[in-house]
Amino acid sequence: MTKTDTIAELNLDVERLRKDFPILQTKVYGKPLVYFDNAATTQKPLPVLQALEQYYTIYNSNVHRGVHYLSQQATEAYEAARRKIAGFIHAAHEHEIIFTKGTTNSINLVAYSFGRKFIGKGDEVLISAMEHHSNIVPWQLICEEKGATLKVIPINEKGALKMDEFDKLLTEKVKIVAVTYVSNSLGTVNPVEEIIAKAHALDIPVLLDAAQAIQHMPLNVQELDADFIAFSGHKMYGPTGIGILYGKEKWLNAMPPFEGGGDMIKNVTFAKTTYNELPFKFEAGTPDISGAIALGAAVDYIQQTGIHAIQHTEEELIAYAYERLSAVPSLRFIGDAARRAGAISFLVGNIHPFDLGELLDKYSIAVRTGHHCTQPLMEIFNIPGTVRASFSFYNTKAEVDELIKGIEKARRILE
Amino acid sequence: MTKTDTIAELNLDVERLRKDFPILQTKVYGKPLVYFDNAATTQKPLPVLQALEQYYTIYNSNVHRGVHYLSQQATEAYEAARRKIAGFIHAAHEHEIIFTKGTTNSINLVAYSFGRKFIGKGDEVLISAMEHHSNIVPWQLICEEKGATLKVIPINEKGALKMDEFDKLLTEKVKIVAVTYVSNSLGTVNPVEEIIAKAHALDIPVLLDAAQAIQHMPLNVQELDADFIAFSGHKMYGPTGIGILYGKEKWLNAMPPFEGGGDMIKNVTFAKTTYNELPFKFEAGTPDISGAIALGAAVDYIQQTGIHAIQHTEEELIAYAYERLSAVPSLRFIGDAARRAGAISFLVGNIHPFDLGELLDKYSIAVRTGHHCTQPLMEIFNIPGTVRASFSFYNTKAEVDELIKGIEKARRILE
Amino acid sequence: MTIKEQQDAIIEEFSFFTEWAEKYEYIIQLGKDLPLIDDIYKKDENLIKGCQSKVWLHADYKDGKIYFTADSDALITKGLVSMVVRVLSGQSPENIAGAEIYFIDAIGLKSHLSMTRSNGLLSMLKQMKMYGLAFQVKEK
Amino acid sequence: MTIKEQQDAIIEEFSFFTEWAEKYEYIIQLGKDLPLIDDIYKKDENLIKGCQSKVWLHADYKDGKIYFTADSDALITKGLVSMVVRVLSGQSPENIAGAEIYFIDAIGLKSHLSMTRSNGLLSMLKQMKMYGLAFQVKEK
Ligand SMILES: Cc1ncc(COP(=O)(O)O)c(C=O)c1O
Ligand SMILES: Cc1ncc(COP(=O)(O)O)c(C=O)c1O
Repeated sequence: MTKTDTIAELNLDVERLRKDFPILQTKVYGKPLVYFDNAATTQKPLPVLQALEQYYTIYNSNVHRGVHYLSQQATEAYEAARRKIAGFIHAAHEHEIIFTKGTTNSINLVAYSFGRKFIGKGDEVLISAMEHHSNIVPWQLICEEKGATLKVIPINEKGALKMDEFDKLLTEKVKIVAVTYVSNSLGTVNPVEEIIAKAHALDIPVLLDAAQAIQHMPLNVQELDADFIAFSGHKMYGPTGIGILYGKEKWLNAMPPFEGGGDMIKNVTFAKTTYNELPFKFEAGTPDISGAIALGAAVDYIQQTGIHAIQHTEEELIAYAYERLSAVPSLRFIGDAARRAGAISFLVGNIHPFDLGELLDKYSIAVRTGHHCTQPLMEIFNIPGTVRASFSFYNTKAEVDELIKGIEKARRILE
Repeated sequence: MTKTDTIAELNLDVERLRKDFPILQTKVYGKPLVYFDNAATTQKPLPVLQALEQYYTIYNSNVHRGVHYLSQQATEAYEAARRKIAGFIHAAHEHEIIFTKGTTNSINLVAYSFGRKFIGKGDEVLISAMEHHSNIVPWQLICEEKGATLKVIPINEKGALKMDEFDKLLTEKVKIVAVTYVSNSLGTVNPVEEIIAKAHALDIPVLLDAAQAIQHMPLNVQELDADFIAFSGHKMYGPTGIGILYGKEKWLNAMPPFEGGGDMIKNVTFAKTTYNELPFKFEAGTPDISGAIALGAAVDYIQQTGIHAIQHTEEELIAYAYERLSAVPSLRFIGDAARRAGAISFLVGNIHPFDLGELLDKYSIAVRTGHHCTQPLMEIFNIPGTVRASFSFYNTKAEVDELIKGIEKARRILE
Repeated sequence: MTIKEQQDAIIEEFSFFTEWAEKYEYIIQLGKDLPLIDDIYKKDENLIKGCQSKVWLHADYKDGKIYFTADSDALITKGLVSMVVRVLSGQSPENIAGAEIYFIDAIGLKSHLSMTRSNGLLSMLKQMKMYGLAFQVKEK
Repeated sequence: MTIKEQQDAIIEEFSFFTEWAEKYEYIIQLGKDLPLIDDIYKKDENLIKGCQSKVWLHADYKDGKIYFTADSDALITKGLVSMVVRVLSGQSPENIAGAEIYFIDAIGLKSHLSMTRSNGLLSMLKQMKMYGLAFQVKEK
C-alpha cells in the first residue's frame, strides 16, 4: 500500500465496476444472477473481452518467428503481456514468467522438470493436507516414478496448518515444499512467509499454489522469496486456457525442459537438440497468444482497480457474509482459520451440500458444492463435501442477503 | 464427397466468405492485407468470435463439477464441442477426443504417456525427415530417457518420402511411427494410408501430425485407421491455446496419465489415487473452456462451408499460384511432390529468404520465411530457409498476382 | 402395475404441481417411501458413485421378479431414486432390461435437474437394467 | 570522426529519402562498403545467430583502437551491419563500450525493421560493446 492510499480510496465503487462485467447483468431462471462461484472461475470485464476481439480482428498472427507486420504486432503484444505479469508480481526478470495452460499445468511442469533433476530415491516432497488435487497428484506421480515419498503437513480442526508438525516434517530429506497460499475449500491463508523462511534455512525450495491468492491480495515474489508460483488466468478475470508459472531464474535454468517442440529449441538436428533460453525453453509450440494478451488486459484491469482496494473491499464483504452466515441456525463453518480470503465453506444441519446447492441454484444463486477437488481434506473433516460461497470485489452485501434468504427457504424444503 | 456434390457446389463464393473474416478487411502500411501465412495460423471468422463473446458474456463458468445453471450451460457447450470434433473427424467415440493446448501438446502427451508404457531400451521410434520440431523433439526426449533410438525416413529431392527406405526401416523394433500428414514447409501430402497399413501389418501404431491437413481435406479417422492424430485449433479457424489429440480408445485406456490434477482423477487419497475415465483422464485442471467451445464453432463453420468445397477451392488456387510462380525467373520450388496441399515454399536466385520476406511485408504481403521449425529439413536441402506462401480458401487469385508483383519489385531492389 | 402404468401414475401426480419448489418438495416426500437397503448391503460394491452424492442399490430376485432396495446420502437424490425404484421394482428381468423410461422427461424434471444429477440418474438406470440382464441370463 | 559524428552523418544521408524502398536500397548499397571479415575468421565462434540470418563479426585491436570486420548471408542484414561497423569501427574500447547509439531510431528505421531484425541488431551491438569491454580490461 502506498502512503497516499486512504481508506476512502480503498472503497471501490462496486456498482460502477459491476457494469464492466456483462454477465453480471444477466438473469438465471428469470432472476438476477448471484454469482458466488468465483473461486472456480471469475467473470470477465469488458477490457478483457475487447482485448480478445481486437487481437482476432486486427492483428491475429503467429508469434516470434514472423517477419511480417501482423506477426510483429502479435509478438509485441504477447511479450508486453509477459511484462505486465512480471510487473504485477514484481518478478526480477520477465523471463521468469512462463505462460502455461493454468495452475495445474504450471505445477505439473515443476513436478516433472524439477522432479526429474532434483528428486531421487528416498527423497521427500512436502505438501499440506489442504491441497487441491492439482498440487497433490503431480507430486504423487513423480514420487512414484522416483521412489520418493509424499509427506503431508496436517491441519487443525479450524483448518489451519499445524506449524509445529511442519517443523518436524521439514528435514534434509525434503527436496521441495509445495503448499497452497490460500485454500480453495477453506479460505485459509497459510503462513507462507514462515514456511519459505524455514525451508530456505535448509536450502529447500518452495512452490506456492497461488490460484486462490493472486486475485485477492498483493503478491511480491521477491519479498516473498518464493521459488515457484503457479496461478490461473481464468481465476483472475482473464480467459480460460492460460496460466502462469513464475520460477526463479536459477531454478528454471537448472531444470530440463518439459515439453518439446517449436519455439523451445535453439537448434534441432536428428542427432542433437539444444534448447532455447528462458522463457521459451518452457513454452513449446504455438502459445495461447490471445489468452496471454487478454490476461495482460486482466492484469491492467486489476491494477487500475487497485489490488489493495480489491483486498479491502473483499475483506469487508467476507466479514459481512461471515457474520450473516454465523446467525443461520445449525450452520457450521468448515474451515475457520484466523486469516482467510476468498471463500467460505459451510454445512447446514444434516442437509447434504448437493441438495442445498441445487435449491440455491433455483433461487439463481450460484455456489459450488462437493469436495472442491480436495478429497483428502473432506476425509479429514469426514464430510461428503461443503457448500462454498466464494467472493469477488464485484459481489455486494445485497447478494449476501439473497444467499441467506435462499438458505432459509431451502432449509424449509430440506429439513 | 457425396454423390450430390457437383463442381458448381464445390466452387466457394470467396468474396462473400471473406466478409466473415474481419481481419481480411484491415490494411497494413495503408494497403490491403494479403495474408499468405495461413500455415502458421489462420484468421478467424465471425462465428468463432461470437462464440467467445457469448461464452464470456452469457454463461462463463467452470465445468463438470458444478450444480448451478451457468456451470451446466458451460459443461454442455464444452461437451457439445467435443461431439462436433468427434463428428468432424468421424471418431468412433466422443471420449477419443482429448482437448489439449495444440498439436505440440498433443504429441508430447503421446510421446510421454505412450512412451512411458510402450517404449523401452533398444526400441525404435520412426519419424520422417520432414517433421516439424514438434514431432521430433518430444520423441528425442523420450528416446533419450528410455535408451531408445530415433530413426528417420529420408526424402527425395522433390521432398517426398522414400517409401522403399520406409519399408526397410519398419522393423519389429519400431514401437511407434510418427509422421506428418502434410508437410508445413514443403506442402507434401504423405501416403499415410500406405504407412498405416504397413505399420499395422506389424502391429505398430501410427501417430499422424495433422496440423497442416485438418483444415485442407476431409479426414476420417476410422477409414484412415490412424491410432493417434494431433492438430491445432488455431490453424483451423479456431482460437489459439486449444488443440486436439484423437486417440483410439484401446491405446488411450492403456496409457498412463500425463498431467495430474483436478478432473483427471476419480478418487484421491494421499495413499492412492485412481484415475478418471476417458477423456477426463487426460484433461487435468480447468480446460480451455472458451477455446474448446470456439473451436466447436470453427468446426461448424468449416462444415457449413464444406470441407470438400474448401479442398477444391484451395487446390485451384494453389495450382494457379504454382503456375504463376513457375514463371518467375530463377525461382525454384523447395518441395515439389506430386501431392501437395496448403503451402508452397520457394527461393528466388540467391536472394536470402529473410530479405525477400521483409520487402514483401512492406508491400503488405504476409509470408513466412526461415526454417519453419523444420531445421533438419533445411539442412537436407542445404538452405538457410525458404519463403513460404500458405493458402486458405479465403485467399484470391488477385492476391496471388500481388505476390508475384511483390516478388518482382523486391528482386529489383535485392539483385 | 406395469412399468408403463407406474410411470403414467407419476406423471399424473406431478401434473398437479406448477412450481418447481413444489416438485422438489414432492420428490423429497417420495424419498421417504423408498424401500431402504439393508445395512449389510450398504457396502462399496453396491455403491453407485455420482459426482456429488452416493447411492447404494441392491437387487433381490424372487419368483421371477427383481426387487430393488436403495438409499442415498442426499435427500433429492433419494427422492429421484425412489421414483425409479417404484417404476422398476417388482418387474421381470426382461421388462426391466428392456424398459423405456420416459417419465423423467415428461414431468419436466430434465430441465430442472442439474446435469450432474441426470448423469447420476442415468448411471443408476443403467445399473438396474444390468441387473435385469444378469438375472435374465441366470434364469436360463 | 567520433561515434557521434558518424551517426549524425548517417542521419544526414538518410534525410534525403522519404520512401521506405529508397531507404532499403541505400542500406543494401551501404552493405557493399562493409569491411569484409577474413575467411579464416568466418567460423562458429564469431557467429551471431539471429533468428533468420547469420552475421559473422571479428574485432582487431591495434594502437588502442578496435577495428571490426563482418559479413552476413542476407543483404539487408549486411547493410545494417555495415552501418553499425561504420559507426563503431576505429574507435577506442572505452568509447565503444560506452557508446550511445541513436541513429537507428533517428533515421526512422525502427518502425520499418522487423522485431526479428531489431533484436538481431541489438545482439550485434551488445557483442561489439563486449569487445570494447574486453579490450579495455586487456589494456590494463
Ligand atoms: C506440421 C506441424 N506440426 C506441428 C505444428 C505445431 O503446432 P502448434 O504450434 O500449434 O503446437 C505445426 C505448426 O506450427 C505444424 O505445421
Ligand atoms: C488452490 C487451487 N489450486 C489449483 C487449482 C487448479 O487450477 P486450474 O484448474 O485452473 O489449473 C485450483 C482451482 O481449481 C485451486 O483452487
